[in-house]
Amino acid sequence: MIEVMIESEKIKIGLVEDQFLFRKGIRAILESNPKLTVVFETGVGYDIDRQLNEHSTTPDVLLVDLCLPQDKNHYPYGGMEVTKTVRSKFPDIKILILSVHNEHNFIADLIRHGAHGYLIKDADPQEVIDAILAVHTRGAFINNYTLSAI
Amino acid sequence: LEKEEMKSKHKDELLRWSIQIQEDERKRISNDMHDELGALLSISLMLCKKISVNQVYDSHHINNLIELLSSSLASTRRICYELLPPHLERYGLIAALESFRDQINSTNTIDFVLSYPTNFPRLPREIELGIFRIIAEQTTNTIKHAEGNVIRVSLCLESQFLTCYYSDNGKGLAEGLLTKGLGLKSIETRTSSLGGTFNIISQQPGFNSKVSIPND
Amino acid sequence: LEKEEMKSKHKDELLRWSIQIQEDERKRISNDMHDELGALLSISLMLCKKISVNQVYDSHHINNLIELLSSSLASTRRICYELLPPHLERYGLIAALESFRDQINSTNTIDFVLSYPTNFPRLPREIELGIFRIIAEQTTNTIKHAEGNVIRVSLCLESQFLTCYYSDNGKGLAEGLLTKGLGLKSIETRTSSLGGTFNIISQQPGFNSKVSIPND
Ligand SMILES: Nc1ncnc2c1ncn2[C@@H]1O[C@H](COP(=O)(O)OP(=O)(O)OP(=O)(O)O)[C@@H](O)[C@H]1O
Ligand SMILES: Nc1ncnc2c1ncn2[C@@H]1O[C@H](COP(=O)(O)OP(=O)(O)OP(=O)(O)O)[C@@H](O)[C@H]1O
Ligand SMILES: [K+]
Ligand SMILES: [Mg+2]
Ligand SMILES: [Mg+2]
Ligand SMILES: [Mg+2]
Repeated sequence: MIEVMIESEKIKIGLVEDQFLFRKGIRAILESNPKLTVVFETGVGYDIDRQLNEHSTTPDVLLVDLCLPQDKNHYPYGGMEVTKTVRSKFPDIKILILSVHNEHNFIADLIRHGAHGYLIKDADPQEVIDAILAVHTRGAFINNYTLSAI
Repeated sequence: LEKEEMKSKHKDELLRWSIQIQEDERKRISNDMHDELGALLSISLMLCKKISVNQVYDSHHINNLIELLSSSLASTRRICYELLPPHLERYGLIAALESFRDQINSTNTIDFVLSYPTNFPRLPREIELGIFRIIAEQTTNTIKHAEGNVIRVSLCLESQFLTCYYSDNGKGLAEGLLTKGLGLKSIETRTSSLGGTFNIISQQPGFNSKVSIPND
Repeated sequence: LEKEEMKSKHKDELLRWSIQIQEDERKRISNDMHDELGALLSISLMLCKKISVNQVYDSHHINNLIELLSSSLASTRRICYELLPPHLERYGLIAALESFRDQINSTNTIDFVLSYPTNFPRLPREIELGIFRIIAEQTTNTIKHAEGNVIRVSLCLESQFLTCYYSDNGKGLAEGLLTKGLGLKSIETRTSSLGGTFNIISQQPGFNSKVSIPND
């Protein structure tokens, strides 16, 4: 069976990730799924509210890298900061954190600050897609190690 | 005795710097590895798993993978090179410096001129490594701060001393520089650990320095 | 005055050790990266190019690739972890030590017991990092040399001092140990750079030590 999705019914995804090649790869994986479309991409998080305001389509789900470049005053501005900003200014957007770290403290902290899910970067592609569907429809994605972290 | 006390305090300071420099480097490499390599490898693995699930040849994914792996390999090589200049142990200081010079010159923005006496001998490992690190650190500074385009390095071997002169044609140190970064501190800890001296020569234009190391 | 001279010589020695330890580590990491990661990545890239030339899906090659990339990622994570324990800066010494303990205990060969007063505060970065490195170094030694199966670490905070007791139930130091490796030297340079003391307590069975660091 071939599933045809009308463009406006697809889940709109934004990528906040400083590595171009990672963005390119994850985009290829996501867009091969008919239910998903990538509508927004950026390599920095420190002005995420401005970027989202200026962008024509607001994503439903943001995939956010934990480690991002510093802001213009050389202060850290990573996934944690992006989560706080987006949660307060765009409460409808769901946030999934992507990280190389699989450390409990990080995960618990991010969930506490309002992230809707946490994935390690080498998760199964299917798990990434499941996570996106889960945060979009149910509002959260809690896998086993997120559970053990919190 | 007061002079002895000053010296002793300075030595404590050198040791603290040395450890701070080491921890700083660990942090930098760890972050580089995490953010660059870690991310590249993760997405490569994810792509592979995707291909394995689809069970079809997809030239788009495969080309992506080739790009990702080439980039991972390049970043691995860069980190290795910074950690240990590849020719140094095997072929000695001169070979390592020549390769370093060629690399700098290949960027076509700086003219790195290296001179040394013919038949320059092999020296003890810690001296070769120390001199290499000191030259590399100063080169980084020239590139970062000097706005010049010529670097001259010359090595001299006299009786019991190895001397290394370094100069660039940039804007030179700001008058009365007080705040040393870790770069100049690392040069001091190195020279000092080899029982030598490091002096910045301020009369000439540009940045000029002299390192002397006893070699007996 | 003679005593001052001795002290001064010892400080020179500490600085030399410290730099030797750093260069040793650079070499080790560089070799690890070159031999482990570099090799894994080169083969992965070759495989990928081969798949791209054949233009067919080959589950054997893809599974190989998945395995190679998983190992590369694991070795990247290991090197990063060794360079900088990820919890330390953000969550402090206790969080880092608990994670370290859990990692050791998960191997099921050693029972690592950690104790510390409740409400243990955050300490200056260099103290937290120093204590962590000292405990990690001693743990490596126990695993490598002791043939024991219990490690006890306890931290005490008294007025102006942070004290860290370490003990294992192994065979202990050989009588009159003279040749220190870089491990014990690195503990000495650390403690000394923090203005503290490191003592091996030899009356008890196993290996026992005490590190005291002023904290004001
Ligand atoms: N070749 C040079 N030309 C002009 N200024 C220099 C040169 N080398 C050093 N300086 C000045 O001296 C300062 C201290 O140098 P140092 O290498 O110690 O620290 P840094 O380069 O600022 O930081 P780090 O080396 O820790 O990355 C520099 O910030 C710069 O202002
Ligand atoms: N917990 C221990 N139990 C028994 N012997 C030990 C223990 N710790 C250290 N030793 C002895 O002390 C020696 C010196 O230790 P040190 O850590 O300085 O060097 P190393 O472990 O041999 O080498 P390196 O640490 O440089 O890899 C060891 O070779 C070992 O014989
Ligand atoms: K990351
Ligand atoms: Mg990143
Ligand atoms: Mg510098
Ligand atoms: Mg050891």
